[in-house]
Amino acid sequence: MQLKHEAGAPHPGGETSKAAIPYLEIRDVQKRFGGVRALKGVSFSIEPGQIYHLMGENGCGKSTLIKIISGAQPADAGELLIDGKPVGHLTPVAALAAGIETVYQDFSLLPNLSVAENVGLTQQLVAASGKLARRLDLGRMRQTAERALAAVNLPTTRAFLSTRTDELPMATRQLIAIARAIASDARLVIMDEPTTALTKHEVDNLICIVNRLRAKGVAVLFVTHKLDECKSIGGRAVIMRDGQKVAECDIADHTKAELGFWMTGKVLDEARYRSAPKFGEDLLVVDALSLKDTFANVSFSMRRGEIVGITGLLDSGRNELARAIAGVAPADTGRIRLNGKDVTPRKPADAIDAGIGYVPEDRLSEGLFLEKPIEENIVVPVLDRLRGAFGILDGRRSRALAKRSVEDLQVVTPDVANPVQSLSGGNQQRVLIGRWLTINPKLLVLHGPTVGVDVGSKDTIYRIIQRLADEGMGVIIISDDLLELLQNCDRIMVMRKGEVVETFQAEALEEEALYRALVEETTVRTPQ
Amino acid sequence: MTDTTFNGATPAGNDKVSLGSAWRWLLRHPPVVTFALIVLVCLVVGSINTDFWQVSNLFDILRASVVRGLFALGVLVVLASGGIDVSFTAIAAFVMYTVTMLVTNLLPGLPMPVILLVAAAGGACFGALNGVLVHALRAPSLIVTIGTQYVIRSFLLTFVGTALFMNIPGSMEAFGKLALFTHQSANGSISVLPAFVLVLAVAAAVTWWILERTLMGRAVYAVGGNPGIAERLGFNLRTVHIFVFAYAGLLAGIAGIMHVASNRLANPFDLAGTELEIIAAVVLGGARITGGSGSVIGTLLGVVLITLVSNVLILVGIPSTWQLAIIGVFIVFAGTVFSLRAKG
Amino acid sequence: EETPSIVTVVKVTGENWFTRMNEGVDAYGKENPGVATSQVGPGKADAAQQGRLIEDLVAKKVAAIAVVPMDASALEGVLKRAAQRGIKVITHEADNMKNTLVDIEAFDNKVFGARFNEKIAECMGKSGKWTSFVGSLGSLTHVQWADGGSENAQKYPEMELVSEKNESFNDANRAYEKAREILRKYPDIKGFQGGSAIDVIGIGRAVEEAGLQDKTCVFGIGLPKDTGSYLESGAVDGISFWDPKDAGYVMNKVADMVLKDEELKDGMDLGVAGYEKVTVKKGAGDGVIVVGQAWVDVDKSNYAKYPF
Amino acid sequence: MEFRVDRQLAFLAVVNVAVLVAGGVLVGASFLDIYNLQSMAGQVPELGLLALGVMLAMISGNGGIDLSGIALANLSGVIAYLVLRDTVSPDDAPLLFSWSFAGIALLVGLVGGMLNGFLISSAGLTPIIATLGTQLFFTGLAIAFTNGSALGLGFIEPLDAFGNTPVLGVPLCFALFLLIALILGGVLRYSPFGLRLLLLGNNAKAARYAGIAEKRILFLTYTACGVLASVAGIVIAARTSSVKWDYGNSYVLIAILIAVMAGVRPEGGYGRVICVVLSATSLQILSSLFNFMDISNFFRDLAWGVLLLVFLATSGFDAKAWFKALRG
Ligand SMILES: Nc1ncnc2c1ncn2[C@@H]1O[C@H](COP(=O)(O)OP(=O)(O)OP(=O)(O)O)[C@@H](O)[C@H]1O
Ligand SMILES: Nc1ncnc2c1ncn2[C@@H]1O[C@H](COP(=O)(O)OP(=O)(O)OP(=O)(O)O)[C@@H](O)[C@H]1O
Ligand SMILES: [Mg+2]
Ligand SMILES: [Mg+2]
Repeated sequence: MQLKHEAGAPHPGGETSKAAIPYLEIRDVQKRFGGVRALKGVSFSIEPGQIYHLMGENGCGKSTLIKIISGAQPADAGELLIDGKPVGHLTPVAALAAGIETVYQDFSLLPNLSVAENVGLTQQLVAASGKLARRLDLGRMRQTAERALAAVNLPTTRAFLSTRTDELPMATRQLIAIARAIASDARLVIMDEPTTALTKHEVDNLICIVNRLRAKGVAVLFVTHKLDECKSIGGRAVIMRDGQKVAECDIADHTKAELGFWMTGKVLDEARYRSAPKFGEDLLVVDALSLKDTFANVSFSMRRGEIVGITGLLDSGRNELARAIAGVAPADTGRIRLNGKDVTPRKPADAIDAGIGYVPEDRLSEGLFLEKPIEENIVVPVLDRLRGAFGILDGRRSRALAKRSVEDLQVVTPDVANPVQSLSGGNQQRVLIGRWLTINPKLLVLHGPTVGVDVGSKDTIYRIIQRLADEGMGVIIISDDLLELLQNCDRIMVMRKGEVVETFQAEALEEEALYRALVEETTVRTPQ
Repeated sequence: MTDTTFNGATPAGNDKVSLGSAWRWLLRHPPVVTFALIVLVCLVVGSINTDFWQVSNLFDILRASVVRGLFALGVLVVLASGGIDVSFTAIAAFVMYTVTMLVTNLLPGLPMPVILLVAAAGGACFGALNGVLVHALRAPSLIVTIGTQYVIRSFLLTFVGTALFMNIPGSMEAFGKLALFTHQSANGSISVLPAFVLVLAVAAAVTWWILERTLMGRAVYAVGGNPGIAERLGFNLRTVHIFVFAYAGLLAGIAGIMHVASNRLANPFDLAGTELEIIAAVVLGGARITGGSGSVIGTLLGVVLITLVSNVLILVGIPSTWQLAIIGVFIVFAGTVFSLRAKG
Repeated sequence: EETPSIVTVVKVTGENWFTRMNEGVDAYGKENPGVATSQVGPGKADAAQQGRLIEDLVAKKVAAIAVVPMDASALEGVLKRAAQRGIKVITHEADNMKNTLVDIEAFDNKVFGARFNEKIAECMGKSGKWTSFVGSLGSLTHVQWADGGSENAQKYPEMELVSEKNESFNDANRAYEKAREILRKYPDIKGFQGGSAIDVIGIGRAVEEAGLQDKTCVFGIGLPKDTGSYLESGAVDGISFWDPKDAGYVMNKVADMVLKDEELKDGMDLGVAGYEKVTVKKGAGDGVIVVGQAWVDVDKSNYAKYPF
Repeated sequence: MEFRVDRQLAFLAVVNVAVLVAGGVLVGASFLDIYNLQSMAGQVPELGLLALGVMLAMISGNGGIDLSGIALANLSGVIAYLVLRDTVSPDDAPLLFSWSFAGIALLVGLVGGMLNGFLISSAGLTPIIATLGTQLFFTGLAIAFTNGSALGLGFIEPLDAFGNTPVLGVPLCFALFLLIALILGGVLRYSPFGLRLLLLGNNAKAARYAGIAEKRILFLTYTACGVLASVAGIVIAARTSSVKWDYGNSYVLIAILIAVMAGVRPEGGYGRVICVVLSATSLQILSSLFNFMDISNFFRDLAWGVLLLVFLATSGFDAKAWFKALRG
């Protein structure tokens, strides 16, 4: 297949531009962050009562675009028109006043305020057009909150209304964020990946809500990676790549493969990286691991040279399981044995001593020391080994180690003394992997190894993972990206509500089957 | 459906009244801890020395709480928004000295309400300056206000004056002497509850109203909870920053005048060095130093606790030289309890 | 040759007391063009800052330093170095100071304390409870006055000293709070002896608020202008002081004499009221102590005569 | 890891020289004579040591700060003197007295620092609250033990020599300060501990994930702050021959000023010892210059405040980018 739709070229899928003025029109919006051009001139329009799916790879600029639409960030260039009138500099309040409601990827709930306040406050703020010297109408706030919460099937009891949001589980928070967006008379509701935390049942409910909104003439803009979900909702697809809109079409008219091609610019290579695995002796045994309120009784084992994938929804316990294995948030009960030795870590240092390396999910906040040199970022776990005379760090050895690591993992940088923030996402991720290779780990736990990393980098990282496994390392990959798991793993475990509900052999597994297992309410098959 | 989600909504989920849940309840209501400490101190002191249970003693504690309380309410608002202010004593000193001097020399007949208004406005201006700097410099407010504290105080001492000012305006002196309630004890000595305690009461009520019943109040807590999210949701950070510091400055200005009226002298060197003690009172009242929490009632209790400790030690025979050490222990204790709250 | 400079270092700049002292310092300078006089002091009553100030004066190598120490013991080291550098050191209100050539006292502190007590005793009818205040226990003269008072009170067996030497830390509000505590603990107390110059202000206010103007006797050191309203209301019954202007003048005069190598003789006249016939005795170190009789007693009838 | 001259360092060095030259011009040669240089050097350690403590606390991140430094310094002196007053006679055994004084003071500093370290690392208190509480506690203890009065040590030859006598032209206490700074600088730069501390301050979460023992490092850091404070306490006692609870009650803020001027980042992860040393010396030279010129002390405080705000305003200021923009 060849690339048919260049940026700016007329979109496929026939006519959509009607004579009527669209509700919101985005014209040639640009945005750059330092050296990154996050948006290189994006235009499209939103019609009332229409559903849009904004699709594209990680880092292609989706979140940036919706932040500009919702007034959270100003654009560098370009124009926004609401009802045909240019709006100039859009502030959050102005956007809300114009009827643009947003469910952010991080939910954007105020942690120390109550559910009622989180849901009902914005409406009053907008009514006061952002002016803070106004009385708070408690009664109205409660009514608003009750109505909106009821719409998303959350309780409306007094106790629940007055709970702080940071005491609630992820899924509830997601629903509260949705409730806030529909609490007032929105004309456009934007939802940035709203289903990652939700069960199938809740997703169905969300689709009902969306249909109701559409019936009222409200436009809905989804940001999502889940093509199947998009297809079941229907509507228009807006596809972005590398800061540009590359296509816009009716989602029903195109196959997943086509959509995928527009997103990546490549024929989706679903070929497995994993080939001819050679397993060694038993490496890891996880025995009845439990952590209160998060996961229970997780047991599995793996051998040297094996790659195991773990997936599940946001609060399925998969993140906490990874953290427990890495010792970041230790489990309450259960054992972890490595090479037959009990190594159950109480803190990250224990895991590291035992030979477990952990590449965390959020590389910026959990992984890297952004302002510090690449060298320090790499050698941090082995500082003690780099001591020379008088316990002083041996700079030469440390530099040599960092350089070797950088070469080995093909990190593109002129000097390891540069701060790690000068690297691009993919390179930063490789620095993190390089850090753990310095300890010669027996087990490497990769948590979302390619989040925010583009296709080229992904490929490099996958090859590195395969090489490490071939060298006899055990690798655990925790990921949302089902394709990534299917391409790289030998086995994939699916978690739901804190339990491992199914374990698949990855070879010859259909993505469809894996997806169903992920969102299903109840188990249909017994684990293998 | 509703049921299943609701179960998810209360993770702890155990409704049985156990010691653990009582403890958790206590940690969620920090003023209760403060109140318990107050009751404890009162009972201990009162049982050692029955003189403690005198009306005059109560009056003294109330009287000594006024200036502290006004400061503390300002600090509360700043802390709730995630900032910290150490310049309020300098603002108070500047305002009280300058206003007293101006009124005495230029407008000796100025009535008290006007004086208070002028002081409040002056304090608010200095506070707003703090707010602008904190917002514009994007530096920790502790360090910014250390800077402004130096500037304000030394400007006062360099360019305005340094001499003790004994002859305060008549209206201020009269206001300081105005009695709300007079009590004659058995031995004939008179104790007076001064009317200016009402100023604290009014300030507390207004602060409560602002924090709990206005959008600004919610904005203060929102910004204290997470400034990035608050901004995204439409709260204007600059407005909030300027407001909280200006409000703290306003209360500091009024507190300065109260200090002069009750002391009947204006000393530009006064009040310096008490700022940490005030912040301590607010923290004892359950406000987190990292922002997003704190209540008026808790703050008032914290002030009463600090005042109590500094007033009653002599009654139980502990030399008042131990006062500071004991307050220090209280703060460490309260800080530990509240850090448990943050974790648990 | 340059005119030798005499620098007077006070406890803190800006207080009325030291502002008045500055007048004496300036006056001496004006009358004697042969020396340059000036006064400095830290912005905060902090012994560390005073020490640093002197440190720099020593480095600057002024001819003479006249100090009113915040805390005498904290200055011994730096004043010793001053002497080693050939700087003449004069002190005031520090008769235990070792590294000084001449310490000047307005009067014998024990006697001064006893005088207060005598007045209190007379006022309270030589019986009842009384107490004493000091600026801080580190202020030597304040402690001496308090001790002088209590020694004198031993003549009157009916008088009972309670909770002595309360520290006000030179803060009127602290003095007020302390006085209230004392009134509460000893409701029948009759006498207060103030130490620091602002003690009587705080005590006076506490007494006034308790309505005890007529039942208590408050005497102490103080300045007429500051204490006026309390003398008027009877909350403070009498104050004594020595004129800081004269003290400043005399310090500079003595410094000048030392610079000129003139001898300090017992009974000599320094040309200022109260210092017409000074006593010269041996000090704590190698230097001498010059003692005058420079007290001034003031009450309701005559305070208005003094403009400070 | 060679020696770098960054913008801050160059700037501070220029400031030092500029103020010295200004002194020479405005006051005359006496400002630059050896006695004054020694005198100024002798005054640096008290504040410099406290500022080093503040720097360490700030580097450790999470709003790190040590408000209890001067309080602990005074308490160390007070306790050391009270313990020794009745046991060792300074007249008969001055050397023994001096060394035991230093030893006990250091011990108090160690314990006080460990208390702070424990509260912050294990009890989980925010550094501001913990050190605010211990500041009041330490000060309170010093008041309680001394009844609020100053205690004179009298003239103790070795102690006095340490505080005031130059050896080979350098005041001993200043030499000690430089030595401590050198060691601290070396530790921060060339030891695993120092590197871990800087990384921890840069990103606490990433540090924990990378296996850095957060609690241990915080504990050790605040303990080191305590020890530095007690060294300051010894210097104070030696230089003033006395101990008192409220000596240097304005030092808390000046120490923070020195650290901020030195470019230590209040949000953690960055700070250079050499910059703190230069910042402390420039402040001292400026302060002495003001004293030489008979400039009011209030005015000096005004200057400090303005200076602090100016440094805050310019710290985020990128001169290179500015020049680039200027040139087009
Ligand atoms: N605040 C920022 N500072 C610097 N760069 C940024 C910032 N926000 C986004 N970027 C960069 O802009 C580009 C677009 O990011 P954006 O968050 O819009 O991607 P996205 O499509 O939402 O990706 P994802 O699917 O991972 O959420 C990326 O290269 C990102 O690194
Ligand atoms: N969130 C962010 N914050 C700050 N800078 C960022 C951020 N994301 C990216 N950058 C910067 O933007 C630049 C380009 O990043 P980007 O991820 O788009 O690179 P890339 O071309 O995709 O590289 P790679 O192929 O390695 O992923 C880098 O220099 C990086 O420092
Ligand atoms: Mg995104
Ligand atoms: Mg990239």
